[in-house]
Amino acid sequence: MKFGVIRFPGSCDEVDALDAAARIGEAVILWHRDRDLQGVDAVIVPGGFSYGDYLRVGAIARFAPVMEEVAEFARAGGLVLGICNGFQVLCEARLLPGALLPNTSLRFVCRQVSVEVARAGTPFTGACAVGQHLSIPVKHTSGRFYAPEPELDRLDSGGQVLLRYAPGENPNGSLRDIAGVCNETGNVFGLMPHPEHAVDRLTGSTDGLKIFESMRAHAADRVLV
Amino acid sequence: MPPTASSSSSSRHRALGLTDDEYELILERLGREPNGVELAMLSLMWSEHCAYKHSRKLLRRLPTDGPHLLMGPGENAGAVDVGNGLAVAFKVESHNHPSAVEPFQGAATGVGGILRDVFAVGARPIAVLDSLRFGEPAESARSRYLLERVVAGIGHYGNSIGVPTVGGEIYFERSYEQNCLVNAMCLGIAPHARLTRAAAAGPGNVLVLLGALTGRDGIGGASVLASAELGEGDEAKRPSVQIGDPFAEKKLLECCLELLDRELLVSLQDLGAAGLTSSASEMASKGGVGLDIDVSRVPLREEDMEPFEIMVSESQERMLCVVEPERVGAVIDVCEKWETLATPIGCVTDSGQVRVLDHGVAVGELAVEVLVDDCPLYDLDPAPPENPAALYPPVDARLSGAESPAEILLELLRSPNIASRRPVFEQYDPIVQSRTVRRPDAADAAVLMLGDGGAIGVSIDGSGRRVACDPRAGAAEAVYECSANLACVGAEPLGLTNCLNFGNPEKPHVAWQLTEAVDGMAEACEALGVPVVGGNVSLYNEAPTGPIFPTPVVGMVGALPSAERAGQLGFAAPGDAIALVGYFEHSLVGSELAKLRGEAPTGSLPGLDGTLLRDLHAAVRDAVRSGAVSSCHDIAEGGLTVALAECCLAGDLGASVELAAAGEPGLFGEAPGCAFVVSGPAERLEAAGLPRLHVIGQVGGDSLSLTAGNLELNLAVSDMRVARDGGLAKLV
Amino acid sequence: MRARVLVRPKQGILDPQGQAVERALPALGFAGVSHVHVGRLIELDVEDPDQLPDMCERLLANPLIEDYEIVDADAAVGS
Amino acid sequence: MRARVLVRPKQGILDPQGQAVERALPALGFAGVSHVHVGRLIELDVEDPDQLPDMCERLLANPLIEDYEIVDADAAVGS
Ligand SMILES: Nc1ncnc2c1ncn2[C@@H]1O[C@H](COP(=O)(O)OP(=O)(O)O)[C@@H](O)[C@H]1O
Ligand SMILES: [Mg+2]
Repeated sequence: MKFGVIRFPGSCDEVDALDAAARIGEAVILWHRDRDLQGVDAVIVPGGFSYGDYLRVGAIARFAPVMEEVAEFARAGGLVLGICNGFQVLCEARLLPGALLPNTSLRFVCRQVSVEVARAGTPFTGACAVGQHLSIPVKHTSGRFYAPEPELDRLDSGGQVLLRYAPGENPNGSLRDIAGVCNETGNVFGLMPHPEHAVDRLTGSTDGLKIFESMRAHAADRVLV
Repeated sequence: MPPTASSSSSSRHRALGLTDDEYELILERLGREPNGVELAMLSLMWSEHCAYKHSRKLLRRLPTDGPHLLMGPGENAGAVDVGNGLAVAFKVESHNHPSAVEPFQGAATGVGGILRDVFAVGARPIAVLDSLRFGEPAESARSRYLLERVVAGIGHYGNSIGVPTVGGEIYFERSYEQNCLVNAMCLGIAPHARLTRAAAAGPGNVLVLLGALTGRDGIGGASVLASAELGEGDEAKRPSVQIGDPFAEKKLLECCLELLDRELLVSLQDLGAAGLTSSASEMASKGGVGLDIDVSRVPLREEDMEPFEIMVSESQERMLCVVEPERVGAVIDVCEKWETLATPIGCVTDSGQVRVLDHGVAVGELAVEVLVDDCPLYDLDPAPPENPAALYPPVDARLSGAESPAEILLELLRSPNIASRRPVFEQYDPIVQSRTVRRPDAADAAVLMLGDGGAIGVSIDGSGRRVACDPRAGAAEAVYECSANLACVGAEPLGLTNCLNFGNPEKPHVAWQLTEAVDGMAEACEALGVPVVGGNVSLYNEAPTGPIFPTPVVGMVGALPSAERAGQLGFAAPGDAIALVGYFEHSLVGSELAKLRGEAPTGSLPGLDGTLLRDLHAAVRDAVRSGAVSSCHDIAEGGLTVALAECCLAGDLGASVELAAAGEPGLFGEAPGCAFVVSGPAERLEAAGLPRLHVIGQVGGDSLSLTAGNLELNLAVSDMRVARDGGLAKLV
Repeated sequence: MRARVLVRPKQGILDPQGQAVERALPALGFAGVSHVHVGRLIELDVEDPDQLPDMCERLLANPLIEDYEIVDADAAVGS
Repeated sequence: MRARVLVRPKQGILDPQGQAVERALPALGFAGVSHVHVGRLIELDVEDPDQLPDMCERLLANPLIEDYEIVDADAAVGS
């Protein structure tokens, strides 16, 4: 399993994502100006403040040359995981539904939160059980997931909501407590919590590893098929 | 020399903050009148901020050598060896006046500035800490506003650049109402070989300016501001606010580290106060060379800037480096990769002069010596205040003296100086870079893994109120408290940095506070064997109502053999014994309780025996490292009772404690650096060799119950939590 | 042309910034203020104003959450 | 009155957002764009428009680093 982690100018959590992925498989950095995805099995769009988050979170990064390749890769069914700023970039790039608005508190918030697995058995939650709680930190200023009501209904009925903040844990005012959603085909997933910051008992919890393990299992299955 | 200088130039130098005597000295050294460019440069280099006129002599009293020292004061940041070929560089710096003028940008650029100091020496920043002081939030809307905007500004810069903010401290006292303090500390790591000095070398080498465009930011700003009291007229100083751009600095940081890794630079220096003038002068002075700078080559944000403006601009996110001519191309390539401007603007010479050119024509020429060394250093004229009680009038009493211990404890837990800092630290990212083993609230010091199995602990402390009571003992206490905090996580001190925040040193009682505090700090450092690797001084923090509390802020870094064994402050398991360890002298002088009772900060603090404390901290550290204690917390603000409550809250466990009759001073007296509350299995505690260990109770249940002679209290952990969580939350 | 692009949150989407301003104003003694919304202002010189709508759709605004309006700054008059 | 307050970085003050947009546009194929500045747009109903300048000075803008302009939204016309 080979993960590729994109580095934009202003990425901050790309090394954390690289190290987390390297616990599960091989992991390489993909430079924002390069169009070569180096044959990776999955792309991680990491957290941070790509392009300073200026104008609107994720708005400028989605035009980086590498993102054209990521869009192509996603269309071909490749696994793409967007974490925090990466989630925002994927929404801006229309690879994921919805948008991430400023937290209702209007403040940056870093907090260990409990998220509930809303759907298991996907490429990103295969190693989890429905209803399972994962302890994973969030840290962002714009994490309030928004989509128009009909779209939210579609996401719910289509099983695209994979993670929700546990009751009382919603840190940002996300509609329907949505913490992470995938696209219709299930191969692109974005979430505000940082699973790469929950991979070591010493620095917090290890619950985030479940996401990376799920991706590895999925990739392994695909190779077998 | 007769007063021949024309009146126009004499009023000019005064407006720029130079005294007549200083100006005379300049005339004498130059043998002529300086032109406008030169005068602008000199006035900044001879400002308090750059020349340390009133503090340099005192600073010589601080011990600066130690077994782990790699780089001491004089470089952009000091550095200590942490083993395995790794160095930790660190420094604390103030951005008090800019933050008072524009709190968000002032605090943000303060963080940006200290980050640059750390990566200027070749270290990758791995942590930021902040030490903040504001007026009383309950009585001052302005203090609440400053708190909110300063915290947002620090978070904005640190979070955006991907450096975790892992700790800090905040106190609220009326003396800071007009002069808030915003001190930021940064730590970085580097392989020894990457540590870089600022000395320019090699005549013929090229001077390359890296980073942001140069605009009119801070012209007449930080340097002048930091050297004059902020009075009613601070509106006039406003148009020069610097704006921070963490995105630009992130690219600049990665760019500089790559340049150093590729060994493309001879030397590197950040641009801070006084911009190009200060950076160039410092680099030339340290290298014993001269520099030519052509201001017409400096890329500008505004087209019509004068040479003097370019030389003193404090635009952020810029660095200056010396490059061998054949490597300039390679340097520009790396900068292009990181979307960072790199512009050759001059060269190293053997002239011993800083020459400023405009399109090749000299517009200023000053000997490096005159810029850097010739500014007069002043002796202080210290005298203790005649009426110490009048210096800092107390705030209105919130406690009458008739309250029960439980009522006192709840009021202390609610006090803004003790209440939970969560509303603040939740606005910071403490976990990026995946090193943080102890986040805020988990232990007395932050703990960071180094990637080689080892770890470091870091703490920042300084209680102005206690220093106001007793400057010498109070400043020593700040050092001991840092060391004690490190002991709580199992870290051995390697070095410290400090920021001396004081009032107007030309006033005898402030000079006395400063002198006493530096002496106290020096004594404590000597006793602990910890060198001062660098620091910063911020003077003239004074309002018409008087000076701030004398506030030496100490930041200390220590090493742990293993992150696995890092200590924590929360009680760990029901049934564990609780013990008091160390030298706990019962006194309410300078305590939070005394403040809540409306008492002025006066009286002497217990004198501390540094040798005893060094051994105490070593024993505590060993007990933490060996696992003999499961939790460890020092007894600071609010005394033993608050310390016990904090251990209960952090561990979400109750405790029952029985003390010998000790009266209120025993329950609420403070002993920073001298005494600890530890817990663990009784037999292990007793076998740990901890000095003056007294088992005082047991962990368990869901309330804290305590008896001490005829005093007793019993409070549910949940009630204590409500009190402690609410204190600040309703203010921010 | 000097153009102004006014970007505002779409109707019906919670606008906490607008609410914060609306709450803060009475505390400062300003009464009678309502329906406050906070958005973004982008000012730019463009050689080809026909490109503006496309720029807005693709970069300056996010049509899912924001409405935008293009104003000729030279023609606009303050009150 | 429905008022619009346009808040923009003061002349000469660093505007990192404007710079970022200016650099991004050519990469998207939009040439000939310059002097980009990003600010804030505040729209509000006020009973007493005379209060607006004071509101701007005290809350809506930071006069230290920002200029503001008050526009009557009912009178303003888009292009
Ligand atoms: N209180 C202090 N204790 C020890 N060293 C100090 C102190 N204040 C300043 N220094 C040292 O003096 C030098 C100049 O400080 P400063 O002007 O703040 O440096 P910079 O311009 O790099 O920010 C630095 O090396 C700093 O570490
Ligand atoms: Mg420096």
